[in-house]
Amino acid sequence: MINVSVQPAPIDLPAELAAVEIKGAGGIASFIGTVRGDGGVTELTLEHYPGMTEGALIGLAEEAFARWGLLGVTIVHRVGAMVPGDHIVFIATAAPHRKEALESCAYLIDRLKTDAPFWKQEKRGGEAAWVEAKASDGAAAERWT
Amino acid sequence: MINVSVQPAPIDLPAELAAVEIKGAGGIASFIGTVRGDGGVTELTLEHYPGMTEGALIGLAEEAFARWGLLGVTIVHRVGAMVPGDHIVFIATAAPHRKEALESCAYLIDRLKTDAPFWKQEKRGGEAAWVEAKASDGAAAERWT
Amino acid sequence: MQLLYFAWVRERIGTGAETLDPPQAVRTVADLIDWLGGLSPGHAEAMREPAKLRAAIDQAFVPLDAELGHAKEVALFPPVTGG
Amino acid sequence: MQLLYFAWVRERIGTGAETLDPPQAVRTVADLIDWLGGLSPGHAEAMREPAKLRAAIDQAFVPLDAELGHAKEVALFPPVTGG
Repeated sequence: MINVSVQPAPIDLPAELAAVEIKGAGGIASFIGTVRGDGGVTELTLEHYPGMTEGALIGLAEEAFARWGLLGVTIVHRVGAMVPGDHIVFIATAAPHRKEALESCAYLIDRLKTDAPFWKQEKRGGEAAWVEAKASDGAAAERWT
Repeated sequence: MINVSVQPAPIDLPAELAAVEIKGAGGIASFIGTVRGDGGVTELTLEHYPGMTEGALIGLAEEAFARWGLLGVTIVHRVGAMVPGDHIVFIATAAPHRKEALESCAYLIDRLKTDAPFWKQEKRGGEAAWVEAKASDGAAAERWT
Repeated sequence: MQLLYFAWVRERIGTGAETLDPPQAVRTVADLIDWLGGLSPGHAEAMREPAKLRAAIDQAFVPLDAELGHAKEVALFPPVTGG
Repeated sequence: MQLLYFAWVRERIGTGAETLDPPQAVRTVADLIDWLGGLSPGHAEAMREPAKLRAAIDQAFVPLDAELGHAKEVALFPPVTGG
């Protein structure tokens, strides 16, 4: 079961976590990415490419589903304005055994960082700046190929 | 912040997840182990070594905390009688960045499987049988040393 | 051809979408970037450093030397930073 | 000395805890397993295959050749299967 959502609304973690629990799953791994308040960030805005974003996330989910023999995959990514502490992304994978759940969850967040069309803008007080892509994200995505 | 619990009560996932969210964490990884109903298992009973169990889990949590520079670690392990679908164990790690959160979460579940004094007994209909340790668990724990 | 712009590419150009009809000589994404740079001061500023741009044709990432072919929708944007 | 038994070790012996005073010659965990095997048919059944037993002295895992020393609490059990 694949569940992908790109939404301005806050992520309902308990509901999303409950939804990915599939009868027969022995392990459920999840990852939550949050807005960090360090460096004086007061607001974070996520822009995306409607249509392509959903397609990219479904593609990644299907790839992980097949590669690790998963029972369930959920990817929820928030867009729009957020403040420190808010959840940006929630990824959860359910598998018969823990290894597949843990690996596929790490895979999905690594690949999402380079393969899905999102852009972050940070506000520090009145100053807005687009976040630059990190070389380490490219390296992290590469290790799965 | 380290939070360890060995309890007969069901694991309150939303509360535990919320508790591990620390101001400043950029990533929170978690793992849920559940009772699998395959192979005709109707009930699972977890026995443990009171006192030593808590000590072993706190030891593992402290080790991960230091090794990955974590901001928070939660380990909740249920004991007593459970049925398929119930949550046996919940592990969550909070870190400034995703890599540390994901790795330390995988580390903790691998090490918990070999380093904490729990024993599983499965019931299939009227038949009770103690679960045998898996060689693969030993190998999974070894890879972190 | 539908052009879409995101993040600072959108901000510099001053719009997120426009419909344009590039000349026949514009065969690749790189050609398109070059041609767009001549349209206005905002376009020039956005297209100034092609090495900092990424592209998608009909919602699939492509390298800048990709042929436009019969593309209906071409998007230009900086490297992605989601998650 | 406080002896603790878990899982099928406990079931075979018929109790989870007992206080015993092993003779001086019992120096290691392996010696203890050997000695316990002579106490009752249940103990004999539980201690029959030492290779399937694991041990902890004062709540720390030890190999079977570990010296008992001044151990206050010794636990015997099968390999752990939590998580």
